[in-house]
Amino acid sequence: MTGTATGQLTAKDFTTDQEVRWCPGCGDYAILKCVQRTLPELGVRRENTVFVSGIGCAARFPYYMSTYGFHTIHGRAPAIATGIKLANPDLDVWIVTGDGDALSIGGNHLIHVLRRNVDVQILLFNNEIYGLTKGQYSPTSRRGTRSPSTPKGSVENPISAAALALGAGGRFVARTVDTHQKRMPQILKRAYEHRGASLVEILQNCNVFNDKVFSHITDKSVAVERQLHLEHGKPLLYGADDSHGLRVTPGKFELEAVTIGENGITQDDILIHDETNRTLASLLAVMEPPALPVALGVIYCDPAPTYGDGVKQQEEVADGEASIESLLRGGDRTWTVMG
Amino acid sequence: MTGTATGQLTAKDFTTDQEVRWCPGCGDYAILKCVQRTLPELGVRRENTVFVSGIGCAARFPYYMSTYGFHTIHGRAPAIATGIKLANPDLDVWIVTGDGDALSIGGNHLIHVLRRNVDVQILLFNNEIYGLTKGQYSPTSRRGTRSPSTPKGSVENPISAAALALGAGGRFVARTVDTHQKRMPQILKRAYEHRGASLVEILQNCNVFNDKVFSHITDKSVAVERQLHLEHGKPLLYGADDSHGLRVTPGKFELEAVTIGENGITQDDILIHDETNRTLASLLAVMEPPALPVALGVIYCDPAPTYGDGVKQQEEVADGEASIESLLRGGDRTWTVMG
Amino acid sequence: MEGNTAAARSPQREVVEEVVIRFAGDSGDGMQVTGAQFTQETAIFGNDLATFPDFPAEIRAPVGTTFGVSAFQIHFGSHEVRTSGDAPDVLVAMNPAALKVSLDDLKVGGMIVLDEGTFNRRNIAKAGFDSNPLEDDTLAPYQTLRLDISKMTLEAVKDLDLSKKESLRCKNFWTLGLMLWMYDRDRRATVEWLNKKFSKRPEIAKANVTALNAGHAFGETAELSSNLVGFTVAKTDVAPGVYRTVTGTEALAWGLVVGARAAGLKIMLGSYPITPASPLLHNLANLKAYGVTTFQAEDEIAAVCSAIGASYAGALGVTSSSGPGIALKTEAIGLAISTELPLVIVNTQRAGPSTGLPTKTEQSDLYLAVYGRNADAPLPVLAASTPTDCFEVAIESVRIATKYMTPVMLLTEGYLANAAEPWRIPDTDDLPSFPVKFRTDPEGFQPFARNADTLARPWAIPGTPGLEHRIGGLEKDSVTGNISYDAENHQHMTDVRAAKIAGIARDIPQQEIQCGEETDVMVLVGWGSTFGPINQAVRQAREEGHSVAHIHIRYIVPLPSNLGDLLNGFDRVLVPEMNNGQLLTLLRSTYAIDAEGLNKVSGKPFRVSEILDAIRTRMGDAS
Amino acid sequence: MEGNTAAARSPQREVVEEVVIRFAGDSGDGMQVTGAQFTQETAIFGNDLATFPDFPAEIRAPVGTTFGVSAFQIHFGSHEVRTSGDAPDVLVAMNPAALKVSLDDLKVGGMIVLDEGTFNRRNIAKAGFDSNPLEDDTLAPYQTLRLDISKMTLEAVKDLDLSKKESLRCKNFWTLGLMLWMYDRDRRATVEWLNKKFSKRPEIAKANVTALNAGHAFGETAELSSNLVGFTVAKTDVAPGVYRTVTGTEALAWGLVVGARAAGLKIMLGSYPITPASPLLHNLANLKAYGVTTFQAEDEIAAVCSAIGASYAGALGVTSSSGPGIALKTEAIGLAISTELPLVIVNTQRAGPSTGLPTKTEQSDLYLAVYGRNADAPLPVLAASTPTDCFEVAIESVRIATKYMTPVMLLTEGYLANAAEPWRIPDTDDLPSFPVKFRTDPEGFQPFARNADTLARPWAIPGTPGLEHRIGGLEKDSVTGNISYDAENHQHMTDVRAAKIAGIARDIPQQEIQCGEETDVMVLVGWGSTFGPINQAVRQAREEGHSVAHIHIRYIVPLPSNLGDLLNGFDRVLVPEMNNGQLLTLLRSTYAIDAEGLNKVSGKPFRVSEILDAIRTRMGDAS
Ligand SMILES: Cc1ncc(C[n+]2csc(CCOP(=O)(O)OP(=O)(O)O)c2C)c(N)n1
Ligand SMILES: Cc1ncc(C[n+]2csc(CCOP(=O)(O)OP(=O)(O)O)c2C)c(N)n1
Ligand code: SF4
Ligand code: SF4
Ligand SMILES: [Mg+2]
Ligand SMILES: [Mg+2]
Repeated sequence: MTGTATGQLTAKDFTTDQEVRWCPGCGDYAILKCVQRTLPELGVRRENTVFVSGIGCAARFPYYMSTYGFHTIHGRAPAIATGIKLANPDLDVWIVTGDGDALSIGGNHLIHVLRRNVDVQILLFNNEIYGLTKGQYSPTSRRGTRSPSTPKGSVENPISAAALALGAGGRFVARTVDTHQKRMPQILKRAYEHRGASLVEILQNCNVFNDKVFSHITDKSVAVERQLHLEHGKPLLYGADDSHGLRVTPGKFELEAVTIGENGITQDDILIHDETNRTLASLLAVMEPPALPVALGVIYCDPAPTYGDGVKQQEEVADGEASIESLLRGGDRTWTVMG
Repeated sequence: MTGTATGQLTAKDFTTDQEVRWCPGCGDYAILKCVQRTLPELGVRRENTVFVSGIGCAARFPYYMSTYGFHTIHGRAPAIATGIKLANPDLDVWIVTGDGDALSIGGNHLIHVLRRNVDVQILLFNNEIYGLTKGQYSPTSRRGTRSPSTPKGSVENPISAAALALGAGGRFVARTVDTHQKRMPQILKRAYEHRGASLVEILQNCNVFNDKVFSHITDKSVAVERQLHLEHGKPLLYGADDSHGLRVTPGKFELEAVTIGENGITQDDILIHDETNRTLASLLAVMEPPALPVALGVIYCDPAPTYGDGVKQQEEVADGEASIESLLRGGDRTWTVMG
Repeated sequence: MEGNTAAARSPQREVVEEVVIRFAGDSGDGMQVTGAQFTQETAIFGNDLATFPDFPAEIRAPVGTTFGVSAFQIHFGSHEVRTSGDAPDVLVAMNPAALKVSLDDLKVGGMIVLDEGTFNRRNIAKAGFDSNPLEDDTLAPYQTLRLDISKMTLEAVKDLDLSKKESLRCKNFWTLGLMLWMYDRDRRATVEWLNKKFSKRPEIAKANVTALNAGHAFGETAELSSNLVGFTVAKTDVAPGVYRTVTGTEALAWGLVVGARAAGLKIMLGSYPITPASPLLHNLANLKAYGVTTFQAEDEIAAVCSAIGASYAGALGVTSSSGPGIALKTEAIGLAISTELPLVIVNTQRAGPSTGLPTKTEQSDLYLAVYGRNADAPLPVLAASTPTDCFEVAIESVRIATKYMTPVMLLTEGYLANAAEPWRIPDTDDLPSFPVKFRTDPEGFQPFARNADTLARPWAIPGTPGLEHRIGGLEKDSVTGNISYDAENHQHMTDVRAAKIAGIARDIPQQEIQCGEETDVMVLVGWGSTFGPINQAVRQAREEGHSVAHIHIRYIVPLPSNLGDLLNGFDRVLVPEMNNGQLLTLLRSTYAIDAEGLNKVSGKPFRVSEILDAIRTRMGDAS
Repeated sequence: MEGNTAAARSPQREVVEEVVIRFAGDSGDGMQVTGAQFTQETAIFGNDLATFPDFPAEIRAPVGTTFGVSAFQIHFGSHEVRTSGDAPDVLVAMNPAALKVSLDDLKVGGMIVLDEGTFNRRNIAKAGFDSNPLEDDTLAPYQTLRLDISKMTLEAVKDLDLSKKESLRCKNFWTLGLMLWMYDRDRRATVEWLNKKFSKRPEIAKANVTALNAGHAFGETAELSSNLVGFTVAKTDVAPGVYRTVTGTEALAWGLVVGARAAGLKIMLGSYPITPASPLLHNLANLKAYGVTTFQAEDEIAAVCSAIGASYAGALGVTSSSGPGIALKTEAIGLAISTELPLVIVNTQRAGPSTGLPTKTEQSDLYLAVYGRNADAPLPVLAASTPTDCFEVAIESVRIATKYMTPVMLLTEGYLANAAEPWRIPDTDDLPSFPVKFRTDPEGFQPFARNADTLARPWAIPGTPGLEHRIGGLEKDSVTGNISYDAENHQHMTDVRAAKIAGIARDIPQQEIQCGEETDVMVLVGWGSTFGPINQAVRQAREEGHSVAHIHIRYIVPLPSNLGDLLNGFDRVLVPEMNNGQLLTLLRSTYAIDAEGLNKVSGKPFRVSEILDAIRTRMGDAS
């Protein structure tokens, strides 16, 4: 873990000596592996990388990354990360957070870090449950979720991380799945390359308190019919042999699933994915089976100046090296008492 | 202020003896007057009405309403209101909040009260500034706003209250203007009638710290060209003699302004307002001059079960009157020690 | 249920007065269930007891590691039992890791019951043993009972058509059966519990019952054929009545419900999950039938605010959390103080600072409770000292909150929340009644006009015609409640807020000496869960001839009015606390006395011996 | 700028040693500017002085109301001045409401200068007078100078082509001109200030200068023609040097910048607006050129967290707020303590509890500072006692935070933040230097290995190759910083965190007696802004022959190591505080001494007389 991290690094170089303490079978393991594999590909330097997390199972993540790491307090990672970036804009800052951490106690910091467009990557491990505190429902839990605090089922509408991020003015929103070891690196890469706040929602299985909550979209038997993998500029196709697609319901601001070849539908009727269209993104963000497939990949990416850019610009004008002499004696409001 | 409030009440019945202490010329006066005029029309009872506020100039509102009133702490009114509704679902609860109170420190509570769909009315006085603390920029202040804390101009992207509310899953979103004494009562009425959380953004002039910040849409000279007054089921027309309208940019998820009669545009090309369409609402929410008019009126209204409904249902099943005897001695885990 | 028909007595049973058993195993081994069932059978048998569940921080730590060990300690006896015991007499170790972490605590000469079947090379290494402890002299100082429990369990349930994994899951019931035999306890409650718990999977119930019986049978058989000894611990002589075992969490939940009933109110709990406070939320979430609404808020601030809103609207607002969450409620608690609304704030303390050690126990939030607010913002603080005491402290908190229109901070501890003890269920007729009278009369109503006696303002709730009024966190006129910037008014309101809380001292019991005499030389003053070890240590010290007494404080703010005089009567005041001296600060500042602290901040409860040693050191030889 | 060429002396000037003037008017009347300019000219003239700006809670209260009155009090003299004065000698009242609210404070026989032009029926009624005070005997006990200032101002600027409203806005400068004449002060700095301030609207500058000169000329003329008297207050004998006036806010901002420079760091201030703390944010927002980044966060929690993040990344994290906002930071401060990162937390205290009286001053957050966190979480607490003292306390806070790797709480008060006094600008060469050394050497690096002397851990910032490590709020191994659930480690870390803070006592000055002797009978112990009134009262009491001393504490945690001995030397310890006895608690508990409190919680500073009376009562006749 010592020595400058330059040259060709491997996943192992990003691994610490700390025993990983998630439950056996937890989806977090796959995500960890994927991040450790992807960072070398991004060519980042270990000493230049900081993982910041809140509290939760997900938030243990930094302990397992041999970069700089800060396991902070519940919900506040975006605020701490903002301070880190303000103090040293050259650092690569990754936030790791859970659905409770990010969307319950930390909801306000999340929307503000997105709105300000601070240049950080946010990995939101959504397992639709509070793992660390033993299984209470979270803001992403579906209505009716039975949990220790809702023995008769929850009566709240779940929030969509992606829709909220878009509503808050986020400029990069993506979604992936813990087990998608092939696709996730691509998405992490896109998030890293995006200058500004990048939100990546990762559907993550908590096999202890919410096992198989995503099986209706991740099970092998249904995956191909219920996952739509977005690619900018490509038609919104899914299903075996791209047999299905999305089109705009004629005359309405709505998306509908259609089958190629049925009712005269051809490839040409299928909408083309445009990452830069916020409205399309809002529609993709909230799609749910069975009516529609779940959108995975980069839902929205439309870069804008970052918060750091604005701050830097004002600081450059100010230069930051003025003398204490000028501070204390500046202005014309001093006088001298002779000895 | 004593006596049961039944029978025909007037605005005066909703006025307290406390001297109103906003700055002379503040837009808050007009809103207060309007609310005091509207409540009698809604047929509400004074004793059944609670105004809950956070902190800020706007938040002084409850002191001037001769109903029950709770001036709480900065940003937390939605949480306090939720508690009030849980303790007594029969009360009419109005939240009064500012852009700082609701969207800065209180952002998280706002999104959660909307998501849960607690049956309250939220009046968000947006003056794009922190009034009470003497003029710092707020989350709704436009980029470049010079204020005591941003002497060189702010470098943050403003948040849209309406867009955020939609992203959070709000079911009722409307917008009005402090001086719109004729239209505001209609909107307040709609908000009151909507079962669930209703967000009404009120553009409010702070003549001391942010004077005329809305003049580009409220000035008599531009109002008609820059305000679109929404009506469900009616075409999205605006301008003198409804000369302009909005249509969907062909092939895109975008709205554009068109002039009736130009380029072959007719009334038929104009989009019809559908309050229940969230996507349309998202587009309307963020429209800004000069390209597009500002949307005023009910942007979105699509009722859903309230939080209170869900809670009540579970409580009715439970009945709430079980005996202490059964609590302490219930189950089969007791034993008796004989004397 | 009634009676405690014990299993057939065996002639060889040794009689012992008390025993401390620790069940330890992997977190997946079901040690908490085992402990709880043993506790239940022991309670039904008629012994006084105390328990200490101690589970790992991780949800499911990797199998076989020391940090994944889950333990449950029970101390029971034929006399009164005050602590869960310093050192186990018996250690039940389900794997090498469990042995490893508990070995240091075990009494020399104590007994180890271990599952030999798990002592393979891999597990031994994972536990951090350099060599196999069964083969070197690690276990020499102890009596060891090596049993291949895994194998015997598999054997017992082999006809039941379960997978191997499922079969092995019954190991803990096999072990429980053996231990129940060893201490001559019944199995009936356990069998009933299993049948109920697995009513939808009767095959699992059956397997566990079979294992339980097999373990028991093994004891009976082995006793005859080997050196295995059974023990008898005679019943404790306790007051007649109906009993059950309760954890601190249960007692607290029920106390709140009983208190709210006494006040004629519904409860609205606003909470946010946090270890070790969540069980109270879970418990109350199941009590809808008793007039309890629970609201899992988006954070602790919303939680306390929702409770304040509920109190404002006429329910009993309750909020619960642990240290870091209570810290977040600080600002809002100030609002409740300023608006003088009732509120019960439960702090189930854990080890800190910051996130600290969430699963470990500590009593280090007394400062936060007493002093932790901006400006002069006093509130009553009460602390529970045993699991069953939580019941009464909860009722008292409700009484004080509603009578004095004030938030009340109720301090409990992770240890108390999870520990269990037998409880004599009070007669419903003996429960208190202190009905709240909401103000309804508009005649002369003023929101801040006070009851001359209690200094409480009226509780006037929305929905009441004619009482419409406004309150808030700005300073208020002392009568109308309207905003007032008047200097004298602010002084007056500051004084009256302080006087109201101080005046509660007239309405609480005088401080008693828990053990010892006013004329003793030294007094140990404690609060909270240290009750057991302090009391036990003082008793033992007195038996050794030391002139030492024990005072245990439930009412921390305000302190009982006679406490100063009491303390001044002793030459020496020693304050054992599981923090760095927090009650100590309060006592020293209140009474300007040179009290001394005895502090332990390790996340673990005091041992009796630690306190006893401190007494001996200070008292010298018995005088 | 240099010198203080006074206006031509008039032969009739009366010589006085000191004077207290209060400028009072509507919030729109520009009283704060008037006061500030008078202060500036007085300082340049060479008098020692102290000020007390007192503005209304409302942004723009309705014109003419008493709650809309804005006042500015200045006390200056030819000798050292310690307070802004108990009672004004001169009241400048710009309208009836201003007269109404200040009348009670005015010295009997004092002078009132009032603008007759505003005393119409409407204004008189709005001010709450039953009849016209100019016509009844309300003003009988005073010398009253009735001037139609409104009219004379309009007259003066009538040729300048301003609207009536704009013209009337110059009233305050007319008045200032008169008062500057009356006390024989220059006008040059004011003229310069006006020209600069209104450089873009020269017509406004001109009008104000014209009014200023007209007021001054009125004095000169009237003096000759009427009974108007001018005064002379001789220069104070002060050390030579370059001076300026500073408010506490300015001094604090500059102290932070100087401290950060001394440490070789940039500042990152994370803050959220709140009265009366916002001016520090505003001030620092203008200091980008001095290496300051300011971040207006979404709330106080984000503010402190961003500062923690900044410190983690190698800047000096600073966060500022007032009571309710500091309360919100409680949890995060625990994280900074646990991770041992430097951080300066500035609390500009205001009157509470809850929202309280935001614009009023108080010193009631000492409890919150010292005790207000979950678990055992000690941090150093420093308090500024005068506006200029803020400069040094800020530097000290930075020094301690960076040297000991700890958050530091810096307490100041609304009163100090806004009050001004002359300040001898230190020589840049005399400023301290305490450069931070970030850890860079990977050899043997351990995040929690400590400096044997300070017990500080190394500051190893991201970006440094080879030092990659993880920190967090869970309890850490005492060397590696990895998560540790070990009981002994937790005890050790708790002890070492406490020892580190306690050890700072070796690195701060011994407590001095500000006035009096160790051998005196009674000592008054204060902290914060009560310095002035206590010191003045003690001096007067000593002159009366009372054996009384004054100790003023800057280092509240840890207390100076000799303080206990010092206090034990007195028979009696009296602790005046603008709270209900918070330092008192700390002193009583630390030293187990029976100190007594003298408490005032009205939102207003102590008067010297209040403290003097308390001394007299306790000391009986002069001994
Ligand atoms: C201030 C505070 N409140 C509550 C907690 C308890 N807590 C820790 S993690 C957590 C929620 C975890 O859920 P999530 O963020 O979804 O993460 P997961 O464990 O599911 O990965 C809670 C409530 C805490 N540590 N601090
Ligand atoms: C915890 C806390 N933080 C900060 C403040 C100071 N404060 C009071 S109101 C306010 C913002 C007001 O802005 P807004 O909500 O837009 O209301 P407005 O005054 O503009 O109506 C702030 C920062 C406070 N009272 N409490
Ligand atoms: S509780 Fe769930 S999320 Fe947490 S480690 Fe276990 S499986 Fe993973
Ligand atoms: S500061 Fe602005 S918002 Fe506040 S009362 Fe004055 S004009 Fe209205
Ligand atoms: Mg989760
Ligand atoms: Mg505002």
